[in-house]
Amino acid sequence: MEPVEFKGSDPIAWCPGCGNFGILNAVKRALAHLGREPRDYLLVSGIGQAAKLPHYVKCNCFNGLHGRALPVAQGAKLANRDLTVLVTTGDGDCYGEGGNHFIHAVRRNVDITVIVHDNQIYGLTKGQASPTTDSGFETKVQTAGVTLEPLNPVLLAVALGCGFVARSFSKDIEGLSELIVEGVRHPGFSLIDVLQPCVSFNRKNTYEWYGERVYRVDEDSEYDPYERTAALSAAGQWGDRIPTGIIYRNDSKPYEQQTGLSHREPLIERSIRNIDMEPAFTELS
Amino acid sequence: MEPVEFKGSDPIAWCPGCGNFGILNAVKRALAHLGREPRDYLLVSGIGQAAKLPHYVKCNCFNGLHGRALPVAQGAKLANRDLTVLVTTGDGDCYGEGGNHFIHAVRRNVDITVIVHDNQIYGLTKGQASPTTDSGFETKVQTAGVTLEPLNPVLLAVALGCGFVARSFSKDIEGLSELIVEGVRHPGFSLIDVLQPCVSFNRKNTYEWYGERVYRVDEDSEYDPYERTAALSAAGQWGDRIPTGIIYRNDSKPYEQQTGLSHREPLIERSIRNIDMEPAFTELS
Amino acid sequence: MARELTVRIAGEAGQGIQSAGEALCRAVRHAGLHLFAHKDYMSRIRGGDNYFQVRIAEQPVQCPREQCDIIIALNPNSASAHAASVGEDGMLIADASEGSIEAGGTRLVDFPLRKTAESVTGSTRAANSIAAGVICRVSGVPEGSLEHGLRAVFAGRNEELVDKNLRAARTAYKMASSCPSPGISLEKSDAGSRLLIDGNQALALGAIRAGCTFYSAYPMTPSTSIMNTMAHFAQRYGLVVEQAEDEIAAINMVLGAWFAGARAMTASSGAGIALMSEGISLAGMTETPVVVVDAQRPAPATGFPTRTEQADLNMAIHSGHGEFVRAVYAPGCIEQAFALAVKAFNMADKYQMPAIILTDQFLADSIRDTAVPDVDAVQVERHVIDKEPSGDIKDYKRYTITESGISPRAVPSWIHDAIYADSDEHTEEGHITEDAAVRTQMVGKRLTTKLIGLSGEIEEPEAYNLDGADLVLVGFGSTRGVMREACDRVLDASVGSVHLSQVWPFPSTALYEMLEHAPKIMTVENNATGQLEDLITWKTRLYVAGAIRKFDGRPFTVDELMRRIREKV
Amino acid sequence: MARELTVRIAGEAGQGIQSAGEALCRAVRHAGLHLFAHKDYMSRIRGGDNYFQVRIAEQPVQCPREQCDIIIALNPNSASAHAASVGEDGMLIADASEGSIEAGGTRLVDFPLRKTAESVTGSTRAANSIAAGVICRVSGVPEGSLEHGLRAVFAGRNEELVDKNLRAARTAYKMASSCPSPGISLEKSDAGSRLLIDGNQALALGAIRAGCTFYSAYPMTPSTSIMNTMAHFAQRYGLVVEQAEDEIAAINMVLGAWFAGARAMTASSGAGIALMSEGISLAGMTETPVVVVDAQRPAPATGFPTRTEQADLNMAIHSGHGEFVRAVYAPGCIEQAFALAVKAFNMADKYQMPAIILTDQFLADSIRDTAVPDVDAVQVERHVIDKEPSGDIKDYKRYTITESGISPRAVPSWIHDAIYADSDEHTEEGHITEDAAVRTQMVGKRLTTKLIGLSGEIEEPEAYNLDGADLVLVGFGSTRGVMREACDRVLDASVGSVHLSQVWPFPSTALYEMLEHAPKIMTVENNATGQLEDLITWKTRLYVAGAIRKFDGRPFTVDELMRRIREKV
Ligand SMILES: Cc1ncc(C[n+]2csc(CCOP(=O)(O)OP(=O)(O)O)c2C)c(N)n1
Ligand SMILES: Cc1ncc(C[n+]2csc(CCOP(=O)(O)OP(=O)(O)O)c2C)c(N)n1
Ligand code: SF4
Ligand code: SF4
Ligand SMILES: [Mg+2]
Ligand SMILES: [Mg+2]
Repeated sequence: MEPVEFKGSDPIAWCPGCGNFGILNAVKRALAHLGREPRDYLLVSGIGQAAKLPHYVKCNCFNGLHGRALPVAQGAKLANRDLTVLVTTGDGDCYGEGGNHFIHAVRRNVDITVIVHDNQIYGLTKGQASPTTDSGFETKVQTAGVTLEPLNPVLLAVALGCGFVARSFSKDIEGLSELIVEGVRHPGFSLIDVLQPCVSFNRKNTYEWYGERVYRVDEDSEYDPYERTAALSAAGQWGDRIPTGIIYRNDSKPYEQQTGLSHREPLIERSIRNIDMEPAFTELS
Repeated sequence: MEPVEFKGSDPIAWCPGCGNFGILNAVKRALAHLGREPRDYLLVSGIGQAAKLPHYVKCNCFNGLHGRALPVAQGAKLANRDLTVLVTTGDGDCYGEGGNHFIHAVRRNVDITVIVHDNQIYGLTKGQASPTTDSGFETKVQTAGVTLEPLNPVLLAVALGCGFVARSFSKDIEGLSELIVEGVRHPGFSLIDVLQPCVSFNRKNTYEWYGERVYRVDEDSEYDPYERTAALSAAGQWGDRIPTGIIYRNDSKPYEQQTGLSHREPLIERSIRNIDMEPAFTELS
Repeated sequence: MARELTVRIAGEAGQGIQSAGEALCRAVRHAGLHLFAHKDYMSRIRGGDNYFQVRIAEQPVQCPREQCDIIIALNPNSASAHAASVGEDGMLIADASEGSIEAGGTRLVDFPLRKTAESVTGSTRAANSIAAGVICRVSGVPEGSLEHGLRAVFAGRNEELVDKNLRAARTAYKMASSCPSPGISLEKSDAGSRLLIDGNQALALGAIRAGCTFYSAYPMTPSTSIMNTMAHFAQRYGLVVEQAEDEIAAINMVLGAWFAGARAMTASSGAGIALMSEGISLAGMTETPVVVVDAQRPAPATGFPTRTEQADLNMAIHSGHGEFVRAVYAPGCIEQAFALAVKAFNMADKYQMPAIILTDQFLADSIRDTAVPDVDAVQVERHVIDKEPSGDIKDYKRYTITESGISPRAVPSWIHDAIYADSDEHTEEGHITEDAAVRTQMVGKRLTTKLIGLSGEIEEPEAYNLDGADLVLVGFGSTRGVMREACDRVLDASVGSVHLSQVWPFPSTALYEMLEHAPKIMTVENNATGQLEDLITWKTRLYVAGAIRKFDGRPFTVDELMRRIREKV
Repeated sequence: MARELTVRIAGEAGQGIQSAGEALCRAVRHAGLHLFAHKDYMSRIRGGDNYFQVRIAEQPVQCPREQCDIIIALNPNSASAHAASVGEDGMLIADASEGSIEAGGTRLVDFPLRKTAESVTGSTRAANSIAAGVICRVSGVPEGSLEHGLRAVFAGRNEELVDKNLRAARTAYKMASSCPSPGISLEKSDAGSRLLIDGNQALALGAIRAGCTFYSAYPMTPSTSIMNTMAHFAQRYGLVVEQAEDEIAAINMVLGAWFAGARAMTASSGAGIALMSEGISLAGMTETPVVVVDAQRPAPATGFPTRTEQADLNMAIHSGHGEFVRAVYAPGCIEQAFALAVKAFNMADKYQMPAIILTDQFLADSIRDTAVPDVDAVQVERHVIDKEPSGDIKDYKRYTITESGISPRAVPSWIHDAIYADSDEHTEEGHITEDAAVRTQMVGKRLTTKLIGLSGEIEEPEAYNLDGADLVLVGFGSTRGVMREACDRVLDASVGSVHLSQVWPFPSTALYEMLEHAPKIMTVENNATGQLEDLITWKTRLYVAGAIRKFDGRPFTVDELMRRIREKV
């Protein structure tokens, strides 16, 4: 398949120059590269600029509530494990309103791939601080600058034992699309936090700002993402140097394997027209 | 003050032998040791067995909703920074239903002390798995055993940069009460995760089980809780050896100092009977 | 009136009242007698004061009595607390040697419960089985039935334990020959082959029958045993049962499962359902079916976690922001719980909306001997496009405007096209729109048009004894049984009743026609503000002359209801 | 009828329509004219099609018109899209050189917006100030007022930017002398000294006046500008404004602040309010006051994030599990927004309950010149035990049973005793209980008894032109202005109106008395199911003969309302 075969028909409502365009391109490339039909993918999103992405891709889409993409994605995947399920979400959507689902989805380890468009800001609601906004950043609400410690989602995910933790930069379309492919292929929950310039509201963390700081962890050929201690330390980096690429991996069994779901037909294939209640009735009589 | 002066009048509804009794004693001791009057303390809780604790102590109590103790505690503290605010909560309350508040309360760093009665089970609802239940543990819901990775709250808190992270064992009343005193004295958010045997529903993680495994990190006189790397590694320990004591500390400024709140009179002291609207009206006219 | 006995086992949490009560139920049913059992327990794991009460009768019974013929108390405090609940010729059986008992005027029968347990089994733990033995003997339940009951309850536990309890019960059965008799001996009836399940089990079985393969919830009394039942049958029926991190996750997982093509359910009690409000609204907007059970308990907030109330009716109807169709069912008994679970799935699927099942702790935890449901009486209807025809679909639009308001729902990956579901206002294709005309059209489709069909499929209110009734009781949900029996028993007036097992869309026309000529209407509700009464006024403009409301966390007994009816007529 | 002009600036998000519109408002007010401005914008940051519309009049005006006298469009697409909104003798001003414009029969005035911006400032960004300049000239607003307006809007920005925009606007002002005149020139009135605020600012100011010192919320359109306003004034008024991680945290933080003794508020739109349901129930049970603003937008789910609707009425009244008292206010204009914010704090505090303020995007984002509020007309009442007398309190019980149902609320640490607040059913001391009698008493206190007092303090419905009216319009919230003006304008019938600024407890008696003899009642609502109409039926049994409902996300204009009234009479 070619990326263009995943082009959606809905007109794009993002600002010109927005980092989301790079992510959109990378998603389409990755889907094409993975070689399945549009019908076999499901993109789930919450609400925000990031969350509009599924409308711009030709494949199944569930665009739900702000903060609630992860539970929907997990429910859909468990109902039909043959779907390739991805989530496109924002830093507010995933780590703010949706924070509880995030930590528990990592633990549950259902085989989905989560792409967080991390612009360190609430874009759609016009520029309030998000959980990843740098300290000191001033907004209309945080008039004296953000005082909360920014959340480091990559470190958080490593600490939670997530089996696939990666960071990317939306300008690096090729690198990002490769990570998405890897994330989808990883059996279990995969996180890809993508540095995404918001040209309208984040005047600090710009293309240049990120560009000057990002480096790939695999530049160091010694770097082994399976090494947890090294990963924790790489994951902790933020500021002058920001690591990208696969920061951490492990081979923990996904939910589907642990529960035996992967050996059974998908729930949706089950015929429900005449379920035999006798065994249950007998047991309870 | 003496611990007995903090004795509540409400009859205790816990099971005989429950680890909560130790925590209750430690709390009363710590409050006495800290030397303030009952009127100056506020205990906030959610719902669960742990959350009943404030009823058994003579001091102010807000026993709110399951999972929502932390926001109530932060709101109360910000309204009256002169109160000493503690939260008594369960592993389900704090890390399950309340998980999102937990990660963001750590970031917000309001000066409250959170005591988690971590019995690795949902006690009050009769024994379902909590976020900290060990894998494989069987319950009426998790009939084939828990498949989710247990959450390590201590590691999570260190990864989030929490300024005071401690673990204790409910049997060690003295050690726990010292930690509570330290936690309260720490200016900012303090977490004390307490291993608490549930004699009714957790037949695995018993007094003996914990007793055989816990050790104090300060047994090693070299251990410096201000050292993040060492702390991350200690925090990661679980299983044969379980570290207790102050695992991690840092001197990040609490919310009250960052926002200047600590230099102003508490909000509740403000007279509201005749607030002058002229400046606002003038600006908007 | 059929002859009957009401017996109660009282004691602390942790003394095994629940197992003894269940064993008793099974023994009674094995003896061919009918029964109705309900539980009264506190929100704690040990201590306090709980009871398990069984009404044993020659005919089927559907509600509890106020006074007991026999109460057996496992400790002196419980004995004192329950003495007043013993009826006129009844008896309180307790262990007077364990402490002083304030029995008032009640006939106290001393029985060495703990000592017998200890001497037979070496520990006092089996005092509950002793109690079961005594009760069976005194009520005339054969020893074989007692054994059957105990074996059933302890099934799967280790042999030694089973043996100890059996020996304890048998010894007690023998010893209890010295106890006085209640003066009634019941005739064997036909209950032996019937199911013995509670309201929550019935709901779970209905869901399984309806093809529910995915269940996600967060524990909350009194809904938790639905999850337990689903988990119990997960292996056999290939279900996925997943405990969610919170109720918001639960409903959103369930929506994801429905969207993907499975049938799914969640349950909680009021607080959890309140948290699901936004998700219910999401179901409305995306037109994703969902089945939600609200097992009500007294509120607001945490309230009485283990008790009963019917005060979430307004919330069930109005929760969630904005306007969308939904159905709210309120089963009145175990049979209806099963049947309405199936209907809820059918309707949710057909109208692509939330279907809410309102039960309460009383129904959830009540056990009754029940006819094995006729699974064919409630048809399972599937309303998504089947796999076969899916292959031929072209230019699929998720939200096609149709005459019925229902847009055929396809399963992702079964059709060739991509499916877009959207929580924003959307076009027929499912894409975000800001267009005023499209909005108007979509609201029309989603709300007004679908409502026409849905209103044609309302469960009819059920009339009982209406002909010539001077007074008509009207209720919904779990009060069905108690209202019916009150109709039968109140003899100084002719009392009829109408029971609503669906409260939304409200059966306005049917109810109006039933009640238009009723001389006097009186609502019976387990809440304080009269929420059903308000609905009747709003929807039918009928005049409700009186209201019997109860909101102390306890269910109506037929005796209390009769007394309150008499006070009002 | 007063003479007036309606002008509109249309263009893409990001073209600065908002600033130009605000500058225009300030210019108009400076010129001594009255105005009513509202916004229509899409849920996106750049592109699309938005507008800012200002009705300029010699007399105060409270609602928008449908057709404009002058529309200025910042790009050809917007020009084409808005051509149909130009009234009969009006004009569409646009830059025809930028692309082809489909103006239909509309008079098109070509003006080099972008080119002028470019030539004066070196960039096209200032096209919005050009538009402001043109509009002022054409509407007869003096150049000095234009400058005043721009300076006010750009206050605090760098001098170069201010200068560029001023130069652009002045040039445009000069050039626009060549534009045709709309044929109306307005006489200066007395608006100059009035406030210029929108509904959300009015609410924030009311809250500040009421002593709100703690504000916590999660961003959500159209409520966000309340938080912005609170944050803007935080330093001056010593407020703590904290963005919460989610809406559940927001309401619980606010409850914590109230419990500790401060006054606090939160706001959101429907979805966020749905998430707060459980917290609202908690306020009910713990009897902790709380003030919650629901700035409604079209739903269900995400709906139309930036548009208007009144469909959360049922949710506001019924959200949360269980039964408890609450008050729901529905301000009809900017003055009421200020005054009812104060009242909401007083009542929440007095009755220790949730007070909900229902507004909507239309009111939230509408700007009108408003008399400076008479702060003494709305008294701030404090209902906790003051610090001084607190010292003398002995044996304090948080939930003392009193005749009014209100238990005096003490501030932790001000009294010597410990205070216990509890979400379970509780004793007078605030400890968990399982007692049936205590439950009954507490429900009575919390619900029934408090309701008596609360019902005596309902905001009376406001009657307009009722004497001899053939038809009475009834509405709540933001439709107040449009209903009143329709009453004045519909001349072929005598039309009156009744506006409810409190919808719960429902003003049943007052409304009944007002409407009992009305020949014909017609509701006017921005929703699809007629939620107010249902309340009227339920609570007064009055017959509502007709309903004018609008649910396309747009507010009523007086012209549309009149047309729809005429269709019905
Ligand atoms: C329950 C709820 N709360 C708040 C909102 C409003 N809201 C929409 S998007 C958004 C934040 C978006 O930020 P982020 O997730 O970072 O996405 P971005 O726009 O930056 O891509 C918020 C707060 C909502 N739609 N629903
Ligand atoms: C919104 C909501 N969901 C669920 C519950 C039911 N509930 C009460 S306590 C509890 C779990 C308690 O577990 P934990 O917090 O670990 O406390 P423990 O009893 O073990 O001390 C649950 C699920 C509730 N009260 N409210
Ligand atoms: S607001 Fe920011 S994130 Fe949103 S589309 Fe514009 S540039 Fe992108
Ligand atoms: S159930 Fe467990 S946690 Fe709860 S009181 Fe009993 S022993 Fe303690
Ligand atoms: Mg963002
Ligand atoms: Mg626990």
